[in-house]
Amino acid sequence: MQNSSNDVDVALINSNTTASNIGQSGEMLQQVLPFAFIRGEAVVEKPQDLFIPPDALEIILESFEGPLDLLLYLIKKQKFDILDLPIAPITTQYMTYVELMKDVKLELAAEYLVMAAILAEIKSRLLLPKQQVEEDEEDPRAELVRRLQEYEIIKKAAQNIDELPRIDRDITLAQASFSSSFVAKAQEADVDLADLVNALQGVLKRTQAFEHHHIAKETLSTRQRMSEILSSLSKLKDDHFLKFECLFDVSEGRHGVVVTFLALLELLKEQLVECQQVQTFGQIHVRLKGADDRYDQ
Amino acid sequence: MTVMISNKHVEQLIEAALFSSSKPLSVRILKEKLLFQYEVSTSQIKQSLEEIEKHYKKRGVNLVEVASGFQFQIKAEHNDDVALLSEEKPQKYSRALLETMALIAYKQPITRGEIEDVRGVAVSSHIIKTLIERDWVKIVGHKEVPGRPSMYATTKEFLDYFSLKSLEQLPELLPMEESSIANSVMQDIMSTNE
Amino acid sequence: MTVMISNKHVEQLIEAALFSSSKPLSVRILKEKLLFQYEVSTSQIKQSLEEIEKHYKKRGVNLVEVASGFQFQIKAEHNDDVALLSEEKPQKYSRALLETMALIAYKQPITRGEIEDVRGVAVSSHIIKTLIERDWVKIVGHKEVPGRPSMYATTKEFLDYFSLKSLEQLPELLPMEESSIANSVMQDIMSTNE
Repeated sequence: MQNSSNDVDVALINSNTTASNIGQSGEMLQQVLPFAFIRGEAVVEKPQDLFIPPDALEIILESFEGPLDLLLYLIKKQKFDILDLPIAPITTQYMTYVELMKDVKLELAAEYLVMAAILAEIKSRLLLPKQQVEEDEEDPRAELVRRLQEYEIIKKAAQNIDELPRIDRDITLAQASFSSSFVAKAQEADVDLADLVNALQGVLKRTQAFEHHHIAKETLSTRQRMSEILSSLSKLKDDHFLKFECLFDVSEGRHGVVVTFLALLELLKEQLVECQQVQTFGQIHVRLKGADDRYDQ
Repeated sequence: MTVMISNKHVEQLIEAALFSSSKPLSVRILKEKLLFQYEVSTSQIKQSLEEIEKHYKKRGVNLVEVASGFQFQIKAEHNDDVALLSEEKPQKYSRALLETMALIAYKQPITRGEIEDVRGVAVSSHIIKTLIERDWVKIVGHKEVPGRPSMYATTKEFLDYFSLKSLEQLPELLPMEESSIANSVMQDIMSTNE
Repeated sequence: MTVMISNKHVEQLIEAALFSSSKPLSVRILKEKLLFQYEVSTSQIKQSLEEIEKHYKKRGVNLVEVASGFQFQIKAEHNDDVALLSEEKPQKYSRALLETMALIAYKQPITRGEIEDVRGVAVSSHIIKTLIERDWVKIVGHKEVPGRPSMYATTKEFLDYFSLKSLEQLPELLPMEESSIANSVMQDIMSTNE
């Protein structure tokens, strides 16, 4: 599991692990573990109270998640006494930072200053004679302690979450692939009939081509029949001709016959088919225009 | 110092490794990067792979050897079904495709050249191909003009898709033209036959 | 029109689908997106999942249920070995991100202002953006206070990432009594006020 305590670039070492000072003699000694590095130089001392060495300010600010985090640290590790705040030195020290902070992260520093101000306020109220504190007024330290507690709970929860097994670190997904030759059939887009009509109207607006070809139900049924006739004629091979009457389906009734005939006339007009009648009143044959030529080639 | 390990353990490790990897794994990689801490021979790895392959024959995925090693693949017969899951929502058809489709529907049989004449721009082969693959359009013949271009018409599937019984049910765009020569000729013929 | 299909076939299809998917699959998704063409009931799907789970107990991977469905995972005990094959280093998350995420997870729905109150520092937009982009956090509404700030909550994907079925499975919050400063200090405060 990861140690989530700090994610900044500086190395922060827990106070308990700080080793003894470098020994005098040549014997192998444990090296002093620096608290942080500032511009390459090790800072061995960590903050003993709210005072932060000016050079370390930026790093300290980045190493803690905020003033609550720093205060929590000081209370836990340094036995910083929240009940008897050493306010005077703290205030002086924090005020000197204001100048320094102009060059640093003023926004972040502001949050620490607010905390220093809160601490100073608490201290000043504690110094007031007891009887002047209104009865229903809560001890200002209680509010601070409540915030610290609330923050500590979330800090711990964040550590717990960080330790949960998670994908990429502790859990690996099991997967299989498709064979490289497999190409999934593209799914087809939906089309609305209205899309189609709109598309055609778009074309009509742009062009004069339909001026003489109004599209009505009659022409559409004829067009469909034209496609059908062409389709059946193109299936013919050796016998290029189809008997005229074979194109008609009596069961379709009068309307069907009319449509077929219109389709045939249109196909003739567009020179897509040709009719042959060998003798007067004889059998009429229909075939694809040019079918003959094609096979002669 | 390598550790002894059971055949079953080797098999589980190889199986896990193959399922965890996005790339095929070779016997050499399995040996040198996965099992180097254990007492495992190349032949033992090969044997494990055989065991795994045999085991998965009856499952939904198969162990397959490809050029760079071994890989678990979806059983080919399930490809189409499984692919349904990962499909993204299809994109809308382009205006060019819809116009082409509309022209084929309303003016069939029609050649690509004729569609281009009306639309004023070239029709890409891709559009025609899409419409044919979708089974909405078919070639019903060839026009007897130079180049013998294909003539396109709509299919029964096209009508089915739009729940139409016939093209007649397509929306009318303009008032019916009464002066059609064909119509009047036909009316004459039919009336004389009655 | 649905097609009849054997239990074995259902099991193979589900298995193949689970191995093919990078996301967990729910029973509903399996039914509606994978098996919709077949005659398969929800209980049959659940039974197949049980069969698969049982089968894989002895293999190198396991079927695991997480918040948004089922997925195959490498057996935990093989994770370290298998990780040797992967060149990617697992990502680390900053304390700021983890604390923000913890607040959203435990105190949802929560506004940015409320997160800032607890943490005592501003929450960077970058962190919220990262959490939303990773699909771990979503906006579930707006608080009816001036400015109508967004309220954040965790997603199923957040739980999936930690292989959890529900928020209830998150570790319990530290009880107040165990807070390191809490009680003694609070008692002292109380006593000085008396």
